[in-house]
Parts: sequence; C-alpha cells; structure tokens
Amino acid sequence: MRTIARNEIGRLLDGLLAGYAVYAPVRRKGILVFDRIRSGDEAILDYANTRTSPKHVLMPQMETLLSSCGEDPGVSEHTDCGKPAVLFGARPCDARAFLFLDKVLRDGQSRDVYYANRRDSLLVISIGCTQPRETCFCTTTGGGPLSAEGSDILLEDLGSVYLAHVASSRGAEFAAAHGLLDTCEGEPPGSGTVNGGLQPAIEPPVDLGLLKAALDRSFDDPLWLTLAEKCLGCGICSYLCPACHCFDIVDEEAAGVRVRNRVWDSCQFSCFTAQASGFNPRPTGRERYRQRIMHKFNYCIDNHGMAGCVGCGRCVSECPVNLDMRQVLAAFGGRRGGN
Amino acid sequence: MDGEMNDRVPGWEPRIVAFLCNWCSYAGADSAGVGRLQYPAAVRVIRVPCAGRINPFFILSAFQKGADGVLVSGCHPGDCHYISGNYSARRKFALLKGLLEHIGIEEGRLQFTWVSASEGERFASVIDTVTEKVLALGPARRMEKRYT
Amino acid sequence: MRNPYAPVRMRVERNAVETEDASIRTLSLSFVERREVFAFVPGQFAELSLLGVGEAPFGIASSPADPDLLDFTISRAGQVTTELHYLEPGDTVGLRGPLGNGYPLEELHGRNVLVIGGGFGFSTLRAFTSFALHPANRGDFLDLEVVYGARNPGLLLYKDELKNWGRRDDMSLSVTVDNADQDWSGRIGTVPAAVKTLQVDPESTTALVCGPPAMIRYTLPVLAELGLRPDRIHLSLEMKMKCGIGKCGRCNIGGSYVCTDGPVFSLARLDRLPREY
Amino acid sequence: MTDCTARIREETARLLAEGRVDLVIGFEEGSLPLRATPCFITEPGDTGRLIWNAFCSNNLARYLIRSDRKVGIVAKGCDTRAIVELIKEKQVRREDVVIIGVPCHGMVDPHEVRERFGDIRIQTVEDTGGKLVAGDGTALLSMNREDALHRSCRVCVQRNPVISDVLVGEEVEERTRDEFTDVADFASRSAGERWEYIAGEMSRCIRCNACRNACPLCYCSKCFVDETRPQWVGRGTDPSDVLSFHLMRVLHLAGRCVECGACVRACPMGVDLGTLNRRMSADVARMFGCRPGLDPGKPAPLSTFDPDDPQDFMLEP
Repeated sequence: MRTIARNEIGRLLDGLLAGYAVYAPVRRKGILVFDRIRSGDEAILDYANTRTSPKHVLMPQMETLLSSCGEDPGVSEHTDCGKPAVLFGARPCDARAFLFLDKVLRDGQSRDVYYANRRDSLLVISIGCTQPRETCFCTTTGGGPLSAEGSDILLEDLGSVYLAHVASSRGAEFAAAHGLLDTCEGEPPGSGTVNGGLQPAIEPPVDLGLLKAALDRSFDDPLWLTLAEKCLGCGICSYLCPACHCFDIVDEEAAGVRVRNRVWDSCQFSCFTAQASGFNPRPTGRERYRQRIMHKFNYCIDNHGMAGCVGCGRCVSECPVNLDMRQVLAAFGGRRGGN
Repeated sequence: MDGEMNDRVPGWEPRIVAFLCNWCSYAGADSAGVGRLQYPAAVRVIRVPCAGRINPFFILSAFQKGADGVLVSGCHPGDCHYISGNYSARRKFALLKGLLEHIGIEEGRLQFTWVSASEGERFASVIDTVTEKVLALGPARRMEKRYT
Repeated sequence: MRNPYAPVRMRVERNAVETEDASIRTLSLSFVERREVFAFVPGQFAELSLLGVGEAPFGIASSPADPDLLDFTISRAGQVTTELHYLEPGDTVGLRGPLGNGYPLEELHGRNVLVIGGGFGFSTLRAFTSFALHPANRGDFLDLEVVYGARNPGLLLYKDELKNWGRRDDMSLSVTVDNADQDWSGRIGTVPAAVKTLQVDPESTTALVCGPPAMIRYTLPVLAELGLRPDRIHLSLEMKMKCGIGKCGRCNIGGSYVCTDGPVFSLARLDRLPREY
Repeated sequence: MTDCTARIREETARLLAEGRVDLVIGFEEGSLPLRATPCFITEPGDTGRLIWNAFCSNNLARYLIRSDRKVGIVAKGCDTRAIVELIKEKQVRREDVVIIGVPCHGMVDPHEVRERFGDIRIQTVEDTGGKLVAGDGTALLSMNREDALHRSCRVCVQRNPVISDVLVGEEVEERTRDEFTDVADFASRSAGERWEYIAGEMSRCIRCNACRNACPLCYCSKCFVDETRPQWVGRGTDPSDVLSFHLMRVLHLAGRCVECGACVRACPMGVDLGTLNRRMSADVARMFGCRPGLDPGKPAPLSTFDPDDPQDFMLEP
C-alpha cells in the first residue's frame, strides 16, 4: 500500500494502541499539544503545529531519576520507560529536533539512559507540512517541510491521502508489520507532488554558515545589549523549544520517600548559573540571551555539527514581547554575512 | 457536592498543624494543659514569635506536606506583644483564607483565631471545633504533594 | 547499561574539621561495594550526594596513589554541604565520578612544577602534591614548588601535611596568610606577592593554579612576568554544575564545558574562550 | 489612533532633543500581524519607529525596574497604575520618569481575533474604533472591537493615565464601577467545582515564569521561587508545587496588583491566572477599600492596618 487514506488514520492508530503508548496532537483546554491518546479518532490531523513541542515524550518536564524509601538503603533507578511508544503526527521540524537531542543526550560521551531508553523504544511517524506558518523558519537551520531527518516514517500529506516514506530501518520494519509498504523508494518526498513547491516558500532569514562565522566574532558585540533589551527573561522560548534540553537536578524528601528529580531548566533564568557565593558568570539578560543564541547557532554547530534550533517558530509566536529570533539572527547573519 | 467529604476513612487520624504565637496562644495551650482540660490529640503545635511571623508559605507548606487542617492563633486585638503584629497579620489571613476557599479548599481546613494566655478553656474549645470540622471534611488531598 | 546519574555508595571513614571556624571539613570515604577500579588523576572531581537532599561537585582532595580512601574537602555553603558536614563515620554517601579532565600529568613529566593555591581551592592541588611526592612518582617531575595562601592562619587546610611538607627536602613550600595572628611566624602577604619572590626557570616550569577569582586575577600577571607561557599555566575553574557529564547545559564557557572539557584549562586555551567565568 | 502615533513621536523627539530623558520606552511595529513590540528609543532620529495601536498590550512599567537612566515612557492607564505603585514602593523615582500618557481604548487580544476569524492568514488589521477589520490579502472580515479585548481590559476602570507629564490623545470615558461580578460568579460554584476548574488550569502551567517576569510589580532581586534555603516551592510540575507557586505569586501581589493583566497575556499556555488575581483584588477592595495603582497618596493595604478591620472570617468557638 503506497498511500494511506486520511480517514484510515484513526483505524491505524487504534491498531497501534494495543502494543504502543501512542502520542498524537490533541486539543487540551483549547490548546494543541502532543499527549497520549486512548482512541485513534482523538488524533487531530488538521493542524499547523502544537503549542508545546513533543520533546516531553522523550524528556518529560519532570522525571524521577532515583528514589529510595524508608530505611531501605536500596535505590530505584527508574530507567525502565515501559511500553514502546509511537509519536504520530510530529512535524518534520520537531522530528529533526530529536536528531539533535540524540547527539547531546544519547550519543555523546555519557549515554543518558533515561533519554536513550525512551528514544530507542519510540517510533516517530511525522507528517510533512503543506502550509507553513508565518513563524516557520525550518529551512534556515537545515530542515524543510518534508525533511525526514529524525523520523522513522514520514507521511506526505496529499489531501485525502498520505504517501508513506520510510526513513529508517526501524521505520521499514514497522511499515512492513503494519502494511504501510513503502513504494516510494528512490523517490524523495515532494517529487512531483503538491508539497514540492513549499520548500522555497519558507524563506530563510539568514545563511546558517555565514551566521555561524559572524557569531564566532560577535561575543562582545554591543548589539547583544540592544537585542536583549526587551527580553523579559522568562523561560517560554526554552520550554516550548523542541531542541532546548538544559535541566536541573533537584532532590526532595517527604514522609520517608527520597527522590532525585530531573526538571527542565532555562539559561534565561538568573539562578541557572548563579553560584552559591553569589557570583554569576551571566549576571544580566544580555549574557543570558547571548548564551541562548550562541549555544544554538554557534557552540552546538561546533560540538554536534548541527544547530540547536530546528526553526519550528514556537519561540517566535509565543514570545510575550515579540522578541523574534529571526530578526536577531538577521541582525548578525545579515549584517556581517555579506548580503 | 464535594467529593472529599468523607468522615469515615478507616484508619485515618486527622493531622492538624497549629501555629501558636509565643506570648498568648502558646501560653493559652499551656494553661489548658495545666488546667487538665481535655482536647483532641490531632494537633501538632508549632510555636512562632507572633502571628505576624506567619508567612502564608508556612500554611501552604503544611498543606503540601499532608496537613488536614491548619490553625493559626495569636493574641487578641490590642494585646500583641509587638503592639500590632496581629493587626498586620489579620489582613494577610483574611486574604489567604478567602483565596484558599476561592480555589476550592474546603471552608474549615484553615482557621484563624485569637487565644490569650489565660484562656485555656477557649483554647480547648477552639481545638475541639477545628478538629470536629476537619473530621467531618475527611483527609485533605487537594494540596498534598505526592512523591513517587 | 551504566546509568551515569546513579551514584555508588561510599562509607564515611573520617569527618575532620579543617579550619578554625569549622566552615570547612574533609570527608574521607571508602567504597562500600567496589564495582571497578576507581582510576583518577589529580584535578578530577566527583559528585557527592545524599538522596533527598541533593548533589554537589567537589574536587578529589586525595592522591590517586591511595585509591581506597578518597578525601573531599567541603566548605559549608548550602543545603547539601551542610548535610555533608553532619555525616559521621559509618554513614553512607553517594558518589559519581571521577569526572572532568584533571591536571595534565603527561605534560608535567620531566618538568618543574609550580603549584599555586589559595583558600579552599587548594584541595585538588593537595591531591597533586601528594601524588607527586609519592616515591613511585617523585622521579617523574623535577623541582616541586608549592605556594599556598589563606586569608588567615585559621583558614589554612591540611595543617599536618603542610608541616610535613615543610620539612622535606625534595620540595619547597611557602605558606602565606593575608592577615596574621600573634602565633603566626610564617609569611604574611598575598599569594601573588609570594609568587613574585620565586626564582623560576620559565622554560622548564609549568604552573598549576587554583584559588579564588581575585587570587587568579592577580597571580596571572606575575606568572607572565616570570616568563611562563600561557600554555604552561593550568587553571582549575569552578562553575555551577549539576549533571557533571556535559548535558545539563549550565557550566559552559563558550562551547567548552567545565565539567567534561575542564575543570583544568590551560591559560592559552582560556584565552581563546569568551570571558564568561 | 494614528494621531496618537504622531504625537508620541513628536513628544519623544522633543524629550530626547531637550535632553530631559536618556531614552523613551514605547512600542514599535511587531514582526507578526496583530503584534506590537516594546522598543527603546535613544536617538531623536529613531522616533519614526514608534507606533500606537490596538496591540500595544505589554506593560512597559516592567522596564523601569532597576533602570539607572532618565526614562520617558509611553503609558496607558494600566502602565501608569503600575508606575504609581512602583513609586510608592520606592522602586522608581518620580523625577526620573517622564510619562507620556495615552488614554486607552482597551487592547486587542490576538487570540480572540484568530479565534473569530479562524485559520485565515491575517495580513492587515484596521482598527476603526468600533470594529476591527482583518484582511488576508483577498477578503476583509470584521468583528466588534469590544469583543476582541483582553479580559483585563474588559473590566478596566482606569483607562486614562493616573499620572502623566504629557497627555497624548483624547481622554476616554471610564467604565462604571467594577462590581467584581466575575468573582462572585465563580465563588457561587461549589468548592468541588472550583477546585476542578483551578486544578485543570494549573495542570497546563509549564513553570516558565513568564507571568512573574512580565509583571511590572515582580521585582524582587531573588524571587521566592529561586530560594533554596528553605526551598519554598519545588521546581517541577508537581501539581501541588504549581498551585503553591501561583498562590504565593498572587499573595505576594495582594494589595499591589494593578490588574493590568500582563501575567495572563504572557502565559503561553493560556492558564487562567485572572481568577486568582481577581479574587485578591476583590477582597482588597471590599475589606480594605483599596484599588492599587489609583491612589498615589495611600499606603499599600498590607503595609498598614485598621483596628476595625473585618474579622468575621475568624473562628469563634
């Protein structure tokens, strides 16, 4: 079967629910998020993208790493992630973010078992975009509306049907097992189809290579001060970002139960780097905003060969003061990039 | 109606945290003891210098840690050892009580009162009333923090 | 698969007060169950933890020549350090490590080593000095010169050891205090001032430096005056850390992580990194 | 509206040229439709960036905190209410601020507009005063401006600046008194229903601190959330911690909250913080006769007391 009819998706997901924890776009109190579904028809197929990213599927906002109870000296490690999971309906940008998270958390020097276990038991079925939002800039960071990076299967949206592209060996196994045979081999997503023309429609505000080169020279640029002036220093951009992964580790104890939790953290918070002595290497919003941009578009490229941004645009659309990262990038990349 | 209303949870003993000011209410509790007045044993007393010392966080923390009820008691108006600590506190208490009830914490979980050093009997009857009310409400689960 | 966040259990063998104000203590820890050889080099650190209280990074203060008993010198600052101070022999504590790179031993082979430490930052330098003085290692290094300072005599760490070192003829030691008391007969003055008086051969000397920011700030120009090249000055840095394995994202200086690429950096390398530490 | 823009530019240019201020904080065109964004003008030549429209909804008083410069600020009713409190709390010196007051017709909530017009790609928005007319390049759609206002704007009783040095635009007619009917409506539900609602709202909170950081009156150099000794509130998304955080936040603002709604607008998850804030405001008004931000001469209600304050809430055994 080369294509899946749109109205078949519900049944496909129902079939998966027996063996997998299935995450799909759903509306919770009016807000689109990825959450576990209990029946296939819960999944929303008509959407641009979710308010929060699907990264919580692999890295929950709060998770218990270790715990112990009472007088028992034994420590539980909570590394078992339970049932294998399927993430259905991720956009290509969000799937690509997993590729980035893999580099940092799974494939680096120390394998983060909590992330790695979830990742290794997750199958990602993404759906290519037909209609970019005004905040999308995936093409800037190397992705695109039909990018299959980070996905196991990419569904290309042809209106009433989806065309299935297998993007990994696990995706191939899964497709074979569920009758989604890929017959698009050798045919890249978008060839001769309605999505083909979309990629150029998302015009990159900067060239990533030129931006990186410009940032290498810009640590002390006075621009940081003016760019970050309106930033409130909240964590919206970090917490909605599919690629941000910085975290804190906090212990708690009550009624004889002791836990060590991992919780999301943000480089935009002053306490992120404040030392017990009171010294803070990033004392103001200027240094903290610079860190955010430098980390994503400079250090990550050096360390992981990939920007720590996939251009999903959530930070752009949800910033309460409309601090548009694309403008910030353009201020460096555009000015110095030789445009 | 209220899902939490349950006065017959097997094996449940209410836990009530009482913040008592050092100068009046704590002494009032003392005089209840000296007078050998009977009152329920559900109360854990925390002595504070003054009702004005109570940070709303103390109260929220008590609920988070599983208190079924919280009582705060200070000196009667005009009798504060620090002149006006209880007057300032009264404004905070009024707002906090209203806010907790507004969000659906049952009326009766959080109580404020005045007890003077000589009012052993009043103290005993305050504890009676508070305990009775909490017993009727059953265990408080809404604000309790649960650990894995 | 090894869980990099899971500590091994250590037993507290000794908990000794270091300073007169009791703000700094040294814990000596032994392994409760040994899973593998705990191989480390001086300058590396480990995360000590009490489940339910928290975790914090500390430099390993003892020499790898004695791998069965690990020393950690702990200044009481927050919740975790306070609880660690309260531990008694027989108590258990969690340990993750060794973490970080440590001092560049290979590079130090066959060279004079100038050890410069201030205050609480002396712990890993003590580890290095003990290591270098070990009969099996002493031949690997030429002259060993140690400069160590504290604000006042009461704040000096490892007093017994300092006494022993002062009597040795295979190293030289200068201990200095910013403010002396009546009983103090040693040197008075800052660490940089003490360094200034040294005679060193810049060509054959490498410096290891760890201490408070002000000490470092004023010592580096002195080392430059003495003719030491930036690639022959190694600094051990301190940053707020959590995971210790390069993931949580807070201890970076530019693209380098203090927890994995450091905590020891050559001055030459630091000069290429942004000044954000 | 365009009149206001021109006057704001004019006043800004004058203030900068005369050297009365080092910078002027106002709004410029946002990067997205239905958005305006704060801007900081230091050069008279840059005043052309300044605008005034229905989307200037941020509370700019937030930027006065810890500023060491002489600042001109474009301020609508709620911004001036916040400035009044900041002056009272000695966070801002009156003589360091030049207030370019702008009477406000209420700010438009982009979510309301999108909700109404559905999935169209809005490119232009025209504000006729009574109507909002949005265009997607092909068609024009219109809605009542009043229906698109932020919730805080719908109950605002002080749309004209409380204090100002220059007033730009015509004063608007104020609404009648705020009777807090929304608070009474909510309070009339059962405790169980109220709890279900609040718990549901809190479950969406992602602890991003945007509500705190957008607030013009949250200026503590170390917030209770960041305190570790003692750790008042856990850092994660435990429901009990999330609720504690929000309760403490409103309690900390009790008697100081000027009801600008900045916290609600900043929330990326649409959490209804207003229900908590409004109860505080209602109680402060009812029990202590105080509307924060409206009376520069009056002490903060929680920094004072009256021996005859209500105490009918107290237990009489």
